[in-house]
Amino acid sequence: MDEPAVLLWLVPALPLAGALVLALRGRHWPERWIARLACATVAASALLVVIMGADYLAAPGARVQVLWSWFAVGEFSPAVALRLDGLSLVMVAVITGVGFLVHLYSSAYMAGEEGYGRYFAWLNLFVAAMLVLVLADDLLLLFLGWELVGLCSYLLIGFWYRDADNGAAARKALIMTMAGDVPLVVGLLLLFSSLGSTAIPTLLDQAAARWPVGAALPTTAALLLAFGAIGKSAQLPLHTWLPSAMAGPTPVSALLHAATMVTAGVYLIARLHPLFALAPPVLDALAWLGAITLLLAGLHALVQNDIKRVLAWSTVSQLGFMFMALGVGAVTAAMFHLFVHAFFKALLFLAAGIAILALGHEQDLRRMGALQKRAPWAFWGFLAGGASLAAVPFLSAGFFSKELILAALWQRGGGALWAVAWVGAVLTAAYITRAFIIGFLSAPVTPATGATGWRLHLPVALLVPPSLAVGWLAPPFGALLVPASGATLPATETAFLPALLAALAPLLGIALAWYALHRRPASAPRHLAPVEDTGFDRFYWAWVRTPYQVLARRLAEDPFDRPFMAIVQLTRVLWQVLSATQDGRLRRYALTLVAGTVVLLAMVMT
Amino acid sequence: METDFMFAAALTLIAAVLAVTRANAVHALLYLIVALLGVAVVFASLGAPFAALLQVIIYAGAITVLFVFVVMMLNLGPAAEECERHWQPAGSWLGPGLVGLLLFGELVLIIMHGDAAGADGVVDAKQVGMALFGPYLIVVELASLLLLAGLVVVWHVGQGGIGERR
Amino acid sequence: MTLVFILAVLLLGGVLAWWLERLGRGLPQRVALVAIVIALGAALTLLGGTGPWRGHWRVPWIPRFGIELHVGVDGLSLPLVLLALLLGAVAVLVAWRVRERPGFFQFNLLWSLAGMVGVFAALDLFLFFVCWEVMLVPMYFLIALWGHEQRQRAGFKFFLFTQASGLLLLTAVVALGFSMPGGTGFDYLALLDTARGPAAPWIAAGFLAAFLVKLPAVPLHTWLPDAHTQAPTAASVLLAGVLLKTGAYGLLRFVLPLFPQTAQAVAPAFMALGAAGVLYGAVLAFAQDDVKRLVAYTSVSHMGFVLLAVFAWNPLAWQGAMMQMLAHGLATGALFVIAGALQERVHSRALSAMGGLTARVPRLAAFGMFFAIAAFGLPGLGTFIGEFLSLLGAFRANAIIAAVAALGMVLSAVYALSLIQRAFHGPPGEHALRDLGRRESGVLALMALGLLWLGLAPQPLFDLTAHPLQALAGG
Amino acid sequence: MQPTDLLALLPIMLPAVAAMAVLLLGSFVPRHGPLAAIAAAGLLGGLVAGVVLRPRVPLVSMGLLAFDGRAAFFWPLLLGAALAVVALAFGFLRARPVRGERHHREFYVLLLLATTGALTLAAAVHVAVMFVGLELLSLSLFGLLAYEAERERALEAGVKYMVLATLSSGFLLLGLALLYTVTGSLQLAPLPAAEPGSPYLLGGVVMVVVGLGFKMSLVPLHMWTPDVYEGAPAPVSAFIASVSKIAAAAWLLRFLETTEAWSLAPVALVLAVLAGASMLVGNLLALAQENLKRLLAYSSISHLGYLCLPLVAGGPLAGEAVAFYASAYVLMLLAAFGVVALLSEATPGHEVVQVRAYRGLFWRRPVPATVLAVALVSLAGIPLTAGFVAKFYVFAAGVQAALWWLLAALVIGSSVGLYFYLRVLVTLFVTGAAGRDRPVASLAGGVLVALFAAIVWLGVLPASLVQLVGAAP
Amino acid sequence: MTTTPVVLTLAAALMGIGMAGVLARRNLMFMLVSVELVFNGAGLAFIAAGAHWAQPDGQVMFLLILSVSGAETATALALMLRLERHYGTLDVDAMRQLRD
Repeated sequence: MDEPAVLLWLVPALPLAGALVLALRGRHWPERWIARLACATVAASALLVVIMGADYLAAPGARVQVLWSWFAVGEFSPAVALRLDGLSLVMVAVITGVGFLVHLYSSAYMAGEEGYGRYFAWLNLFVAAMLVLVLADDLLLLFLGWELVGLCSYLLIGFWYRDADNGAAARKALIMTMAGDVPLVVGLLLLFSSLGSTAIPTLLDQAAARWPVGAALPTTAALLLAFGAIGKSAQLPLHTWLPSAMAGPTPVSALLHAATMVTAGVYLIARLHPLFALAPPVLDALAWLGAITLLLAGLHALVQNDIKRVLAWSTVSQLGFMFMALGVGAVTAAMFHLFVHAFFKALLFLAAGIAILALGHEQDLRRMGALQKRAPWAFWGFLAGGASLAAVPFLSAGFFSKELILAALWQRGGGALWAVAWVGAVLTAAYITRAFIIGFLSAPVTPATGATGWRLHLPVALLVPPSLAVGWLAPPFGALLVPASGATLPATETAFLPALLAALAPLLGIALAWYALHRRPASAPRHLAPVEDTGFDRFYWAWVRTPYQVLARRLAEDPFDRPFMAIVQLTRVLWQVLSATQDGRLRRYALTLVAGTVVLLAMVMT
Repeated sequence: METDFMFAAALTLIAAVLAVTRANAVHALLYLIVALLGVAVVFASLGAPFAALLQVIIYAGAITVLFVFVVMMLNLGPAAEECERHWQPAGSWLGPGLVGLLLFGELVLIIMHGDAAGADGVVDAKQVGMALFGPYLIVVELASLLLLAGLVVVWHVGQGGIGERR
Repeated sequence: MTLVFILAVLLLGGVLAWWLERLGRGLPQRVALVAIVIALGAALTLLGGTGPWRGHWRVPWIPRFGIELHVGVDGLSLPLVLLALLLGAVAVLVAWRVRERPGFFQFNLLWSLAGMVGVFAALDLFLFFVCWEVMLVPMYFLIALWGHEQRQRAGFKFFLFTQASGLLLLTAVVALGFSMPGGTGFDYLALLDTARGPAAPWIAAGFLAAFLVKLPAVPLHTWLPDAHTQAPTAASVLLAGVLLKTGAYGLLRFVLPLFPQTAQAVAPAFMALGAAGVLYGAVLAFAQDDVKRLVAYTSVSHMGFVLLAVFAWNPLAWQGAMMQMLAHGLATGALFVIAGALQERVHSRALSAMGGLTARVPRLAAFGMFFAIAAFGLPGLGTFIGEFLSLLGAFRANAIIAAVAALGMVLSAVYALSLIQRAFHGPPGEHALRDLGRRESGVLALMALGLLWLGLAPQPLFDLTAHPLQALAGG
Repeated sequence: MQPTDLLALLPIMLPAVAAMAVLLLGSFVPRHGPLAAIAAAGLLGGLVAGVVLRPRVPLVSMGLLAFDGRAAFFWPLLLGAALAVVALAFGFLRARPVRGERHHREFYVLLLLATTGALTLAAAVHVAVMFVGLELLSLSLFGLLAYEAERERALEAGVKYMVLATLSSGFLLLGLALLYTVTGSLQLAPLPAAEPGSPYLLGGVVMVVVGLGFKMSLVPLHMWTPDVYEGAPAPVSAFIASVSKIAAAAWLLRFLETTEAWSLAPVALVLAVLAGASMLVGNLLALAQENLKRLLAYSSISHLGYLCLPLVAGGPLAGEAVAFYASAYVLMLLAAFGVVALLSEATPGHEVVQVRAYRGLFWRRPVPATVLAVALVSLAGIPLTAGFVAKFYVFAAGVQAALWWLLAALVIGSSVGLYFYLRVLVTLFVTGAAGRDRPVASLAGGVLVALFAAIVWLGVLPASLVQLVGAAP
Repeated sequence: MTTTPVVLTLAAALMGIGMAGVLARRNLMFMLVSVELVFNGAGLAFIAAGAHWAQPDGQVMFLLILSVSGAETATALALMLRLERHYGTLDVDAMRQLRD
């Protein structure tokens, strides 16, 4: 192994150490030291990633570092092993990079909050867990990171624990994702027990070697694993936790949406793509699921008035893009969109955060407005991020990644999927334009009060260039991923007409939004989708949560106890009956004696 | 022999029933004596003259006299007889009578399975005496202890004036 | 001799603690702690032992029936002995300030502990039964005398359930002992080599009854919530941490090797029972308002995994069961410590009376969250490995049942999060509360480290248990 | 009569002689101490004689009494129990003058005579001597029960016991007569094999079982037990629960063993019904009982039920099981009643019998409370006490004979039993009652400690007694 | 010649009557009278059995029963008198101080 890769373990270990130290001692430290430690650990990780990335680019090829054998029971022997290849390098870069910026941003955003140390402990842990997830060479270790990520999301969403609503949102996030994890676990059980290994490369090789395409076992396994990914990446029907997760602090949303949590599902499918390739029906289903999610979430984003909820639904929608790409086997396109999305979504959230802070925790678009002067960092950051999200042709990174996905869909998925994606692209541009116009351009309502500072501005400033420019990196990016995921690059030559249409889609969306708002300012097209609820929540509430609570309440007294209590009652009654015979009457005693003897005699007289 | 036995048995049974059912204590005791004498006759008819003699002397004589003394001490007069009638309505005999009958029936069923060989011949006082002071010596000694125990109990319980009405 | 030494130290320590009460109220707990630490040290030396049975020792006891004082531990029982002693020390430490009759309290604690060690160490079935009962009577006293408001009722329930099933066990033990060809004998090793007669299913039923009650398996679990809820903290720790394990240990040690055919015949049914226990316990835990009751039902849920694994009949699952037992011992033990600490501070066990404790007792809340999370089996902690291996092994035996049991993972998250929410989150109350002291923090930190060790590098444990479990699978 | 015959009779004769001595001496020196000492000396002498003579078994006196292995086991047991009762009674009676007299001469005379009867019963191989022994025991007990003749309850207990005892004697006699009619001998011997199902035999055996079952208070012949235990002075309750019951059980064992009647299916059935009913009814009756003496009475009913289980099983193990169970039972019951007697020493007006009076006793009077606790634990059959090993024997006998239904009754009964034993047990330890009573030095205390030691010793190291009962026949 | 079963039947009858008497009578003295009949029945059975085998043992048993019966009657009457002094009645149903 090459020299820099020896330090691979430090990449997750540094934030983890930071998390541990802060969790144990953070309460007693001043905020400055907490922020410094937390940022430093992630920055160090990021630096290491840069060094290792350079090393990797110089000499491509997976590096595996086995830290220790976790345990070995029979042939079941998962190892704590890390793997650096193109796929994980991309993820690690995004996580540490965006993670560092979010840390930096948070140090100012969260200033003065109760539990500052706790916040950074969890944030560090979040990054560490995600790093473990993406670096894991062993599927069980990946699962460790997976669950830890879920836990951290829970802790951070519910960070302001005094408000019970935040707790509810946090629980919803963890429980919904864990509902997806149950099939995932069963899938893991299936994989481990039928393939006899937990190491990802071995598993994938074994699967390819043993199972023909479309066989029952890989299809089942892939389906089960897909549930986990759906839950984590907030796809239909397990998507409703993500909008609720806005209850957490805004930087957390940035991290969660951009780098750490929701991308895990995409990453899982990308990482295990050879296995999914053996299950075409599952892939098809994923593609269509993505398509529906894309449209539905886009419509939702169009009608939200809370700026963070717009962004949340936008994430769901963008993840739909990625799933569509994964569904048609365009792993590179999906990963590239993930990569780009990480930058612009982080940018959007951080910019929105500045705006929110500047307006004294005002999140309603309709009460914002005129931010160009009042919060220029927010304004320009949001504009850049929005442009990238809307995929303004050539000027933004989002354009290139979206173009890749649409091309892949055109090539492999057929017209219907492409058309849905195109509509989605139009929607995307429309909703973000609407949000920008209402929230940033319209007349001011709420006076600006909040403080700002360089630690808020710097991350925004640093995120603008990649949001706009990383799109040009598509070809080398594809080359980086190929050996890792086993996916092929999409054909470079795309039909002209679809490409043109795809390029026009964002413009169309922007124009539509502009036109509609010009006609009826500050209104939401309510007939398109409900603002708050998708019906899914109501469904879960009525058919899952309430029945479970009713069931629990009914059972609370433990009905199995009743038979035993009945026995106790019975003995009591027997005692009363028998005790009544001991009433002190000599004649009755004598009668019992003689009658008893009569009975006993009768028993032998047969 | 046969007729002796039958006559004595019938007498005994009738007297026993009356002894148990009378309300007047003295009457009951008299019937008891008759029943005991009847049994003595049966003993004699079974070739146990010594036992018959002891039955007459000790049972019908000594033990019944004890009862009579007690009756005298308690002065059970007509009032007691009335009280007795009150305590003992005819219905109160139903259960006990039934149980007694059942018991008797079971015993008869058991007894009827035995061989019909009867005893003949007499076991006289000498034989019994030889047995008592031969192989049964220890038993006799123990019986004396038993009587001693009875004596001590009666003496202890009876101390402090038996028969003085409260 | 080591095992005899351990037992003697515990028993004599108990008597000494009782006796020293009159000299000073601080003495009994110190004596108890010293005794347990000495015993723990002695037990640790057994780790270095060799041979199939470490600390092996046997002398005749009642020769008429071939009964012997026969002890020894292997890889199956040694970890449980260590767990018992460790939790015993924890129990003494959390009961440091028992006010009422501390000497008698420590006496009962140590004797119960001695009984538990004896249960794990006994190689003679008669001796096993004796120890089985010896651990129960002092435990009953702990519950009935130092418990909470309904202690007497809970104590009766606990005792009657376990004793009634214990009588069935005794019947079975005697029947087994008298089925030995050439006279009676209760020697475990000899019985292993003896063919079972046609009565085997009935004898096995006796063993099963006792062990399933103790485990506990649904629907025989109803003693547990009451007992655990009403017991004093130290007793709850021992109950949940060690006592329940004796049931699972009994299954692995006796039922499976002595009655393989019977056990295999009923295996699917018992696996289903285990899965049912996992779900049922989780649902009921969610439904509770009493924090100790909640934790008690989580035990039902977790021990369901053990039952599932035991009857999955492969070494993988058994390793999982062993891991689950140890991890559950630590996690649930710690949760009871926390529940006790909560009750001590809030003066109520009702979750509805708590809330927002993170702000008032941050250290306690942090530990509470850690162990609540451990209860739902977060990877990286021992509980996860236990559950996952159990499921993996069960999956090989019966995929459907394992899949159903896997639902327990999300249900356990539901109750654990609900616990965290209701106790530690939400708006805090007004009164200032005392946070955990050094002693309690130290104990909990130790248990947390233990869970982390079991979760991250548990290989030494698996190496220890591998041999007997392989032998079990082979035989 | 041979000299050896007399030698074998020594353990019986010494108590009887002591009875005479107490009676005579008591007339001249009416003082409690010397009289009790003589009684104790007589019993102790018998005990020593029994132990010393043990190697010389079997000695048979005139075909009536057999000093065999069984007698050599039961005699010391009964004598020891009687000795313990004397010790208990000494302190108990000291505070309870009867009609102003403090020497209690009659008590010791009757106690010694009753013991003599019990010893006779345990060793009788002849129906006549058995009958006399039994009646000697009964008759003396009438007096002992009603000893405090000024107390109405004592009288009531005496009268109840007397009427019912005579009825059961009637059954016993008729049964014996029926057997005699078939066998032609009053000597105990194997029943004629020619007609095993003869109604004479079966009816006779059943009535004999009824007669002895009354003394052992087996259900449904048990009704007298709680009333009599409650009404009698505590030491007498102890005596009737231990000596009287075990003597009857010993003879029943001898009877069934010698005649081999237990191998007759109908007899086994009757015994099984008696045993099973006793286990269940006895334990159920005790369930919520608040009077400790009554509770112990019900407990003793159930324990005699357990004791009968080996009799149903039959075979060589049965004798051992009964012998061991009897030993354990005697120790437990004596200890339990002993505590009642000891505590009642200080309360001449009444006895300490209500369970609530025992609240927190452990913290006030640790020694008697510990003894009572161990006795209760032992009665519940929990290991490290004699009661457990005894129960193990019963289980062994039952399992060996495959008496599953009876074992089921045993399990159910014991489970019910656990409840009330625990109820009393935990009462002893309830904290809160402050202060420690002044320790009272008492002879009974010493006896209780000895009983405690014996219970624990038999529970922990039962091998020696196991060997002893194994060598019995 | 009288056959043994017939005599035994008479004994059984005496016993049955005696038992019924004990069960039925409330007056303690009549109970004791009934008990005498029970004992007589038992004695008769032994006499019959002894006669059956032409042995003296039956009569010996009868003698023992006789003495026991005598002793018991004396004891019983003493107890009865003492009882009558305390309760003022011979009604056994009045003796119910000892009960559950």
